[in-house]
Formats: sequence, C-alpha cells, structure tokens
Amino acid sequence: MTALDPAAIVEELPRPLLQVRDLSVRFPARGEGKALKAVDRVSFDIGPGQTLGLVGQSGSGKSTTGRAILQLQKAHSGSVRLLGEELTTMSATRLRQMRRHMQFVLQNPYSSLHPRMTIGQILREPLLVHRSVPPARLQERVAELLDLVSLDPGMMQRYPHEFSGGQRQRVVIARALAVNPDFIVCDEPVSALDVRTQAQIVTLLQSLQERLGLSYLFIAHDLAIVREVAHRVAVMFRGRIVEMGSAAQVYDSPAHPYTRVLLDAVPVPDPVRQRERLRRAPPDLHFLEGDGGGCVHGTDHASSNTAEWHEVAAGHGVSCRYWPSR
Amino acid sequence: MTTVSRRQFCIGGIALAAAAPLAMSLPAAAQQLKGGTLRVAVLSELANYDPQQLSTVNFHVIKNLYDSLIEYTPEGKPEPSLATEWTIAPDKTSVSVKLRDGVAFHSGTPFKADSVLATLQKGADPKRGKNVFSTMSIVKDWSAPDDRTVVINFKAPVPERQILDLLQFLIPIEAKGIDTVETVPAGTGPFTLVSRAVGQGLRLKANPNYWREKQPIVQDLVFTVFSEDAAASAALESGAVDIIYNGSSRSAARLKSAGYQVFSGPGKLVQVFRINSTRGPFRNKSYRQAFNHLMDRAGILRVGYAGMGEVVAQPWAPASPAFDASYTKAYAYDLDKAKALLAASGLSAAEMKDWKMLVNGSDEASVQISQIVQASLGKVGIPIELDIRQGAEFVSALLGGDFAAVFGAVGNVQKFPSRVTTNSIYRTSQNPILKDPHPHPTYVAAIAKVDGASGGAAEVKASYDNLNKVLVEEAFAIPTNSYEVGLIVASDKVAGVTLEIDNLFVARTIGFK
Amino acid sequence: MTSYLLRRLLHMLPVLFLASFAIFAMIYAVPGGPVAVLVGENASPEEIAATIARYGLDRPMLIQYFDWLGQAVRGDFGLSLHSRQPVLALIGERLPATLQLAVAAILVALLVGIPVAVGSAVRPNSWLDRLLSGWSALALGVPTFWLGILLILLFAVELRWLPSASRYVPFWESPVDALRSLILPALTLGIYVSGIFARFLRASLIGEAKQDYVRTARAKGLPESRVVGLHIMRNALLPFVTIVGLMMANFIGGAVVTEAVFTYPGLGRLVIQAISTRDYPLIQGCIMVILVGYMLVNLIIDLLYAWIDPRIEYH
Amino acid sequence: MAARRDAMSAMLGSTLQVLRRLSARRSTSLSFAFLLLVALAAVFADVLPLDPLTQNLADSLMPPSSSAWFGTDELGRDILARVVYGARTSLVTAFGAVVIAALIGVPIGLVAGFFGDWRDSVLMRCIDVLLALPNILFAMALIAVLGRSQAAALVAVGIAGIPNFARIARAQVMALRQLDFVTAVRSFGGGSSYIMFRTILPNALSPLVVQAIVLASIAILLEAALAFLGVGVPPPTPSWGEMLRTGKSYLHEAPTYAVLPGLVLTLTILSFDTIGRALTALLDRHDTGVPERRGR
Repeated sequence: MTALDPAAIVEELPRPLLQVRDLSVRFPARGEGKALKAVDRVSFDIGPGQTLGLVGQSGSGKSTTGRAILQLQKAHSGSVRLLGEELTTMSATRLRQMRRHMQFVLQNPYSSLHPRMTIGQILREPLLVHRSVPPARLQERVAELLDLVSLDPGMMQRYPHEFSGGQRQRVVIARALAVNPDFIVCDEPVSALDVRTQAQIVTLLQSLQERLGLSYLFIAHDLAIVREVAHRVAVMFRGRIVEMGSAAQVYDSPAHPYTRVLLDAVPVPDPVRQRERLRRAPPDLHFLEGDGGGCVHGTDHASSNTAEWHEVAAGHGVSCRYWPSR
Repeated sequence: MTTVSRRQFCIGGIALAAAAPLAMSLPAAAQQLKGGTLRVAVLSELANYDPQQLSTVNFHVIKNLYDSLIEYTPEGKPEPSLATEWTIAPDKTSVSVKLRDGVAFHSGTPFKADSVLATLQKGADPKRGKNVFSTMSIVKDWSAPDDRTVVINFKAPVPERQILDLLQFLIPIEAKGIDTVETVPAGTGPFTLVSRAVGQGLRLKANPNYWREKQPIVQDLVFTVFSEDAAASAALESGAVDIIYNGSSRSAARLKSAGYQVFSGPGKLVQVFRINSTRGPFRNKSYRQAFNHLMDRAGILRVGYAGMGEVVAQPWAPASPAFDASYTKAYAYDLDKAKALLAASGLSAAEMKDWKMLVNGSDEASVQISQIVQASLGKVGIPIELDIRQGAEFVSALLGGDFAAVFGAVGNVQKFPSRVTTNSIYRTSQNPILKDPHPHPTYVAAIAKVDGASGGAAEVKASYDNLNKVLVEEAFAIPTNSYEVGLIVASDKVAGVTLEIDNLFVARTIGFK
Repeated sequence: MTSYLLRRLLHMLPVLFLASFAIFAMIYAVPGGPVAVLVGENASPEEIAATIARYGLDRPMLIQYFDWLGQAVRGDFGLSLHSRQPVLALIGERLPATLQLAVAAILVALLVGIPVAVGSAVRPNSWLDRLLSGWSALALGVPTFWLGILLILLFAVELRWLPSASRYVPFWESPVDALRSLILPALTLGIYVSGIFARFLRASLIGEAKQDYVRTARAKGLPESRVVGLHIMRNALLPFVTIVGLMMANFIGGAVVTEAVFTYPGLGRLVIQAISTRDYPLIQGCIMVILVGYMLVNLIIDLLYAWIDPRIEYH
Repeated sequence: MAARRDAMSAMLGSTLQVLRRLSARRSTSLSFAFLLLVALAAVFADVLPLDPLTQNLADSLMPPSSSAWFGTDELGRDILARVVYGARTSLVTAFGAVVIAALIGVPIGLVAGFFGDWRDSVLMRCIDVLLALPNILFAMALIAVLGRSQAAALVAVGIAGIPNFARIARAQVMALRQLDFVTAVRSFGGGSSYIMFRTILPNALSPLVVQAIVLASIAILLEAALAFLGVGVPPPTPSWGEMLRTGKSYLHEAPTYAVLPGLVLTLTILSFDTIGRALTALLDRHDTGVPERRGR
C-alpha cells in the first residue's frame, strides 16, 4: 500500500464541482467533557453529474457533513469550494446567492414542508427568495417543477397533509430543483418511505441527474440503495472517512474492516447464513490515540507530511487511524 | 378665660370699637368639659412648623403651638392675645403694641420684644418671609422702646383693617429658634410637641405653663394623617378619632345627616375660574365677559361642594367688607347673555374653541366642576377639551401661568379686600400668569384706590364698589362660589369647638362632655 | 451553595441597574418636575431658582443618576423632596403596613386556594372541578377594585360591621383593631391571589398525578389521602412555587390597587403619591425596594426547591 | 395574491372549526355572546338613543329608573349611556394595547429565540425588568411622562404586555427553529428575517393569538385600574374604571353607580379569560404549533 493524498486521486477525475478539504465540525463540550469531533478532517470531491454516496451508521457524522457543506452547520476548520468558490468564509449575503447552486433534500418529507403553506406556495418560496423568475412566470414555473417530478400541476392549491409520503418527497425534490441547482445534498431521502416508494424516488433522482446534469451527495445508511445510485462511495465512521472508492471497489472488495462490518450487516435472504453472521461478534476496532506517531501500517504521516490515507487501488483508499485491534 | 380678660384686657386706642366677650364662642357648658386625649383626623401631612408658611398643610398645628399678637373673632373683631393693647397713630403711619407679661416660650424663655423683632425681621426678609412677606410690604421699619413694647412704622398711611390684619398675621417665634422653626416649633402656644411620625401624624401635650387659664382642656392632642376623606370618615364612624379637621364638604354633609356635629368657620375659600387674558380668544374682553354668565354656580356648588357655601360672583366671602350680593344676581348663569357677549366679541367659532381647560386631576371637585363648565361651553357652541394633570404637574402649570383657563381656589376672602392680591391671578405686579406690564391697568388702579382709601366710610365704600365693577368688566377671574375649608366634624362626645377667622384648628377650648 | 447564592445575588444587579436607570430617565422626562411642589404657590422666581440649585436639579441627568447610584449602593437613598425625610425612613414607615396586609392576604389565599385546587384536581373535569375552576376564574377575573367596592358596600355601608377605609394598626398592638381594619383589604387581595394559587396548583397537581410513580403508589395500595398528600402534593409544589414567584409582580400590583380602594397607608399608596408629586428619590427608592423584594422572593423560592426536592443541585 | 386568498379561506375554515368546538361549552358560548354584545355596543354606540355627555344637574345621582336604566351620575348623566360608550374606550384601548404589545414583543421574542446569543441575553434581561415591575406602577410612571390621554393609556398598557408576547414567541422559535422545514428554507437561501417572520411566525401564530385574547382581558383590567387610580382616559370620555372611581365616592348616596359599570367590566374580563383558557386547552390537545407527525 502506498500513502497518497486523496486529492491526488481526485486529480484524475474531471473538473470537480465540489471540493471538500479537511472539513471538521466540533460540537461544544457539555460540562467538563472534551468537544465532540462530529466531523474530523473529511476530504472528497464530487464532479459534475456525479453522485457520491456517503454511508455509515447513525451518529457517524454523515448528516453533519452534509449540513457543513451547505453551511447550515458551522465548520470548525477546513474548506468547502463549490464551483471554485470558498463557502466557509463567504459573507452571508453572497452565501445566500450561492445557495441557488446547492440544494438540500431532507430525510423526512413530513416535516420538511411548511404545514400551513400550499404546495404552490412552497415551490414559489425559493423562486421569490432568489428572484430568479419574473412574477408573471411564477405559476408557469411551479407547474413545470411539478411536472418535472411527475406530479399533477393541478395539485398546486393543496396542503402537504393531503399528500402521501412519496408525493411529498417529490415536492421536496421539486423545491430543491426550483432554482436550477448544480448540486444537491440528499440526506437519507428515502429512508422514511416504504420500499416501493423508495425505488420510485431513487429512479426519479437518477433520471433527474441524467436530464439536468446534477451532482448529488447521497447520504444513506442503506447500502443497497447507495450502490444503486452512487458513482463513488465514502464510508464514514466516527466523523472520519475510513474508505472511499468507486461503488464497485468499495462494495466488491472492501479494504477497511469497518466497511466489511457494514456490508455484513446487510440482511441476507439465507436464514442459516444470517444466523451465523449474527453470532459472530463485530470486530473490535482499534484506534490510534492522537495525531502523531505511526499509523496502523507503521507510517508516520505527520513527519512525512502526507495524508493518513493508503491507496489500495486506483481511486480506492482507506484511512489508517481506525483499524481492528490485532 | 373670662377672668383673664377682666384683669388684663385693656382697650387700646381706637382699634377696638367694642370689647367682645372673649369666650363668646364657648358654650356655657365649657366649664364642665372634661380633659383626656383628643384624637383628630387630618387630611394632609404636616409640611413644617413655620407660622410664616401658613397654609392648609400646617393649619392644624399653628394655633396649637403658637399664639398670634391679636386674634379676630369669627365676626372679624380684633381681640388681644399676646398683644394686650395696640395704638394706631392718628395719621395711620405707625402702630404701637404692648406685649403680654408672664408668658413663656415652650423652652422656658420669657416672651419679650426681642422675639417680636426677630419675627418681623424674618417676615421682611424676601428669602425667609414666605407668606408674611407680601403683607410686610407696607412696613417701613420697627423698634422696641422697651421689653414690653414694639412700634411698627409704615411707608404711607395704611387703612386700619390692613394694620390689624398684619398684627393678626404676626405670630411671635422664639428668637433663638427662628432658624430651625421649619422642623422645631418655637412658640408660646397651648400645646407642646411630644413626637412626630412622618406620614402618620403627631402627638402634642398640654403646655403646663400656658398663659390662658384653664386652657387647654385636654391633656393630649393626637393628630393622625389620613390620605383620603373616606378613611377619615370611617375612622370617625368607628370611634377611632373624635374629630375630622379639613375634610370634604360632601362627607361632612353626609356625616351631619348621620348625627355628627359639623362646624364651619368664617374663613372660606372662593373657587375662581382663572382666565389667562394674555392668550388666544381670552385677549378679547367681550369673550371674557361671557364667562361671567357661563358659570352654573348653583350646580357647581351642589355637585362640587355638597351645597355647603354660597354662590358668589366676586372673590369675597359674605364676611368681607367688599361683599355685594347684587353682583350674584346680575351675573347669574344665563346662556343667552353669554351668547350675546360671544357674538359681540366678533371672534370666529374656530377662534373661540382654540384652548384647553387645565384641570387639577388630584381634586375630585375640580374635575367635576370643570366638566360642568365644559358642558355649558358646549351648549353655547364652544367645544373644548380638558387638560387633566396630577399633582406636581398641575401645580407647576397653575403657578407658571401655563394655562388658558383653570379653576383654582382663592383665600383671604373675608379680610381686607386687597389681600386677594396675595393670590397669583389677582397679583397686581409680577403676576406669574398675566405678566408685566399688567394687562388690566384699571384693575391695578382699583386695588391701589382700595389700599389708599384711608379716609371716611364713604371713600372706602366707593373704592370697594369701584373694584367690584372693574373685576366683572375685566373678567380675568370669574368667582363661582365660596366653600368651606377647615371644616370640623366632631363626634357628639366633644364640645367647646372655637371657630377661627382663618379656619385654623384651635384645640385649646375643646373638651369632652 | 454559598457560591450559588452569591451568583444569584450578582445576577440581580444588572436588572436593578437597568430598572433604576429606566425609571430615572423616564421620570426625568416628566413635565412639571418637583420644584413647584417644593416652593409652594406664591414662590418668586428667585426662590424657584434657589430651590433648583439647592437640590442639584440643574445638573445633567446622567450626573444626577450616578450621584444617586453612588449613594444608593452605600444604602443612602437620599431625602424625599416633598417631606425632606430620609426615603428609607418613609419606606420603613409604610413597609410594615404593606407586609401585614400581604401576610393576611396570603393566609386568606392559602386557606381558600389550596382546598379549591385539591378539590378540583382530585377528579379533573368533574362537576366539582368545573365549579371550583369557575370560582378561580372569578377570583382572577373580578377586578380587585370592584370586589373591594362590593365588600365596602356590603360590610361598611349596609351592615356597618366594618370600617370602609382601613387604618394600619400593628397586629401586636391591638389584634382586634388590626383585624377589623385588615379583614376587607385582606379578603379583597387574598381572593385574587387565591385565584392564582388555585389555578396553578390545580395544573401542577393534575400534571403530577399523571406520573408513573403515582400509579405505582396507588398500585401499592396506599390510601388516596396519602397519595395525594404525600406524593402528588410534594412534587406539584415545585412548579407551583415557581409560578407563584413569577406572579409576585402581579401580587404587588394587586396590593397597590387594594391599598387605593381601602385608602390603606401602605407602600403602594406611597408610590402613587410619590409619582404624583414627582418625588424622584422617593419613587426610585420605592421601586428599588419593590424590585429587590421581587427578586429576593424568587431567590428564596429557588432555595425552597432544595428543601422540597433534594434531587436539585446548585451549579 | 391568489395564494394569500387561499390561505385566508383556509384560516377562516379552521377558525370556524375552532369556534364550533368552543361553542360546544355553555360557558364559552355565553362568553362569546356577551363579548359580541359589548363589541356591538362599542361599534354602534352612536346609533343608539343614548347620550353619555349631556348633564342634567337637577337629576344627579338618581337610582335606576325607566328613563335611565342604570341611574344617573353626579352630573346627572345617564350611566347606561356612559357604560355603552365606555365599552368603546375599553375595547379600543385593549385592542391597541395588544397590537402594540405584539408588534414589539413578538419581534423581541423571535430575535432572542432565533439567535440565542448575546441578543437573547440582552433582550431577555430587559424583559425581566418589565416582568419584575408591577405593570400598574410601570404604566402609571409612563403616563406621568406621556401626559394623561387615551393614547398614553393605550401605550402604557401595551408596553406592559410586551413580556407576554416576547416569552411565548421566544419559546415557539426555540421549539421550531430546528425543525426540518425551517432548515429547508435556510438551505435554499432564506435570510434570518425571512425565516423568522415568514416561516416560523405563521407556525407560532396559534399560541400567540391565544395570548392576544388572554392579554386583551389583562389590558381591559389594567386600563380600568389606571382609570380607577385617576390616571386613565381623561374625563369626560366615559371609562368603566373612571366610573368606578367616581362611583366609589357615592357609595352611600347611589350604590348602583359603582356596582353596575363594575359588573359590565367584570363580565367582559371574565368572558375574554374564559375564551382564552378554552382556546389554550384546545391548543394543548389538538395543535401544539409544530407540524403534525402523521405518517411516522
């Protein structure tokens, strides 16, 4: 294994739309405890028309990463560049303008729509905020958006509670599309839906990507769905990316023990194998304390000034600070 | 008391036309009255013990802690008090006063001429003279030929009545206590101070060395301050106090019908609708004169003062030498006459209503009678608003002349007529409302004529008639009614209430049946 | 615990500072001012000027304020402009009267409010609850001044049993006279406060009765009186007492109005009189005393927490 | 515009629904009826054959009779007429005061709760001061500054009501600001004030409206108390509190003078309070102001 900067891997990809470098988020300490490193030096790129799947258990920092990229959560350090512009240090006014390039699809379609506004009003809101459409064309644009997500434009006057979960999520997606964004963070976009609806929404997202050339950061704990939608996959554990590579690389030849644990947790239809797997205790991951000294592979990244990252194949790397204890 | 007068009472000069029996106001049963503790409810907190700052806030203590040089009977006849006799020079430019022997201040210091001189000194000092200062304006100088005699010289001949008023107004203060008199009483009066609880009241006890024999009757005199009439009435009804001093006419009327004794002295106030004739429509004489007929005096007297008083069109109580009942009839409430005068003024309707009536919001009667006038004005087509202000805000507007028109009471209405000039609206110079030069020179001249009328009765009468005529013509102050101040409501257990010319509270003759 | 106390006391300072400054600035803006009251009706302009200078009323507002503040922190609230007596002495004269009224009113409120609350909380939404809740709505909704007038009309004017206006008679001097004077104002204020007590205690009791431990206690077969008395009451007191603390200002406001109805010589009437005469130092002093009283009561309530609920720690 | 109309009709629909639920109880429907009566009296006072200002000094302090149902006051004015016109004074003051309290209190609460930083501390400290001072004293001091007038009474009562709105708005924002639909608006670029006033405020409306009704009863009480202490709306404008003040001095001569206006005042306050409490109860049960959790 050779130690390589993940950015070096990215260099080979087409011009990145989003560039995240050493992004860290900390939550202030409660009482005497230390500040919690919710996201710790996360770096990755997403190219135009690409989807990066971000997987991990709940509490691993996936959602926080998404929010930090969208500047809904203040970053402790690091950089987020969208279309070449640095977001973390941007003025509030400029940031609001930049928001038309990046959008958010939240997990829960029941709570992410304003309960006292009609669908039409909800879809009009971003258009009004960004004044991207002349008032005369608003109605038309809203109808267009509904059509885009395969909803009947006649539903414009209805309230969210009159819709099913899947329909609502379509509205949420339509709202995200309203301002013609380039990049959308989809935070568990289907996990609140039933399986059949999940598939429909995933298909919708994929077709939209093809038609509009969107980039997604697709956050999910459901590995199967991520495999279906993501071009590349990053695995998060305790605030860090522990493995990243193309979907095929990560799913077919996981290099990090944690990724293996995750993949093993996917239920399999064979009850015997399933029972046998549940009996097996999850591996105890070994952590290296502090930032200095040798990594699990014996390399001292601090002194060699390289990232704590080991490439196992082209575009496929693993972190070396979390590892099963030997 | 009668013995005192027989032995020591000498008629001096021409001052006393008749020696009225001193105990006239005392009922025959006075001798059988018993002592004890007299509990008096008062409605104002004591401001100070300075007799030269005489006002309603110390009316209840002054005559009990001090004696004046002479006193008036309720009918206005002078009587000896600390002065046993007085002689007015034939040219009326000086008065010589003999002081009573054997009197001591509460501190034990004997009462002599030095204290009278110190008192005159204070009264003539513009900083310390307070209320006495303006009365002292006629005085040129003074001297004490001996310990028992004081001579006061005047700048010009002064009417007799004005000289007597001055002597009545002079209350000797002990010379060495004169600088602290605001907080420490220094008099010769029938009671001495025991203690004071600020905001609650004060306790006096009988002066054992008092010069009037067999007075005071009660051993202890306790004043309790009540902040409202209703509270004082309740205290009287529940037997917690024996007397209410200076309560409202209305509750007095109610208590009277409930069987309590009510005493009203001669020292009334007159309610006067004061007009700032330097402002707006009030610069117009005819417009002002209309107000003579706009006052529903009977209604005002009934609603505001429970009918206790008289309707008057002049600032005099009936006891005043200048009182003339014919004016009350001639200037009665008459909207037609008022309308005629308003029309004669030539003012437009908009000009006529271009002012607000200032109202003392702290005084219920003022609020009511102002509304009565407001309604009358409405009837003759002058809709105006009331500008109701409380406490300090009202007082500063009243005194600063910062008003168009306002109701305010005037005192000294039973004394020498020019004494009304002590009141701000009637002042002839430095008038804070009408300013200098005085906009009504005929009024200033009329007052001067009254002051200068030192001749015969006919001259005096003519000067009074002239003043009355000028007052209604100039119409910058419209009196409406006299009313009672210093009313005494007493339980039926007490007797011997003495009425005082200024309605001050005199406790020395009061006792229990 | 001591440090908690200290910190709580420190927290009171900014509020006191803000309030005193706000009141000072506000009163300063009033037209009229105290001078006219001081010098009397027939004062000369020289006399007015001299009085203004004597009391330092011609200095800039901020200087006057910090002057006052400097003295106030040393416990000197100055002299009343009107009566020239020390402000603290004037307040000291009235405070016992107000405290006596307050204690009597709170006794009335407890005697009425707690049974009403317990009665209505035992079976929420029963006819009894509706009746008693209606009663507390009445107690809270009837203006104290109208209730006072009704009581005066009945007991003083019609029946002539009690005086229509109250004097302050210290209880220990003459309990009978004190009671005669206190009954009507204490009833007036107490009924209002009993409404507060009943309404909030009922809410706490019902909230607490839904808790699991109550079900457990019932399941253990504890008699209902013990369940209510020991378990529910004890825990319901906690939120109740906080609300009572926060309602202190209402209580003082009610006392001001009650004192006005019965012309009772307490602190409330002193404040009203001070406001009407523009007696700056007296207004400031009274408001400070009221504020400190409010905060101390709330502090004591927080300390009571520890006594009621030992789980609470002080940080 | 069309959307606004939709929102209006939806609001109207839900209002009707609330009204229907409320009027199910006798106490609330009676309260409604009484308030309606008072409001009608206030609005149509001029149409009625009643004159609150004309004095008839000869017929002062008359007991209730067929010509003057509530009797006459010390200036011989018809007390019933003054009670009817007094409703106007009371309601105008209450309405104005609630509007002022809401216009100042709600933004304070929104800003304090939304940012939660130093702004929260400073604003809430100011609110604490207002809370610690008995509002009657505060209002009196303010009226001393402003001069006695209806406007002054209205402003003083309004300012006294600020803490109520500020505290409720703050609590609502704190509960709502972390919710997904707020995050959604933030993510597509809604600014702080847009989020506070357009996104959060409409969802916090129900408890604020209930607060407004509760505050209306407090405002009417406070206005009357100020008038009773002699610093309210100046005479001759009829005011219930002022009538109680004057009537109290005539308890011996005309007991109904103070009693009848006081009764109307009390019933008005009780009605507002009853409706306010019923709404609060309804809100606790059906609508907590946060979006429904249906489907989860």
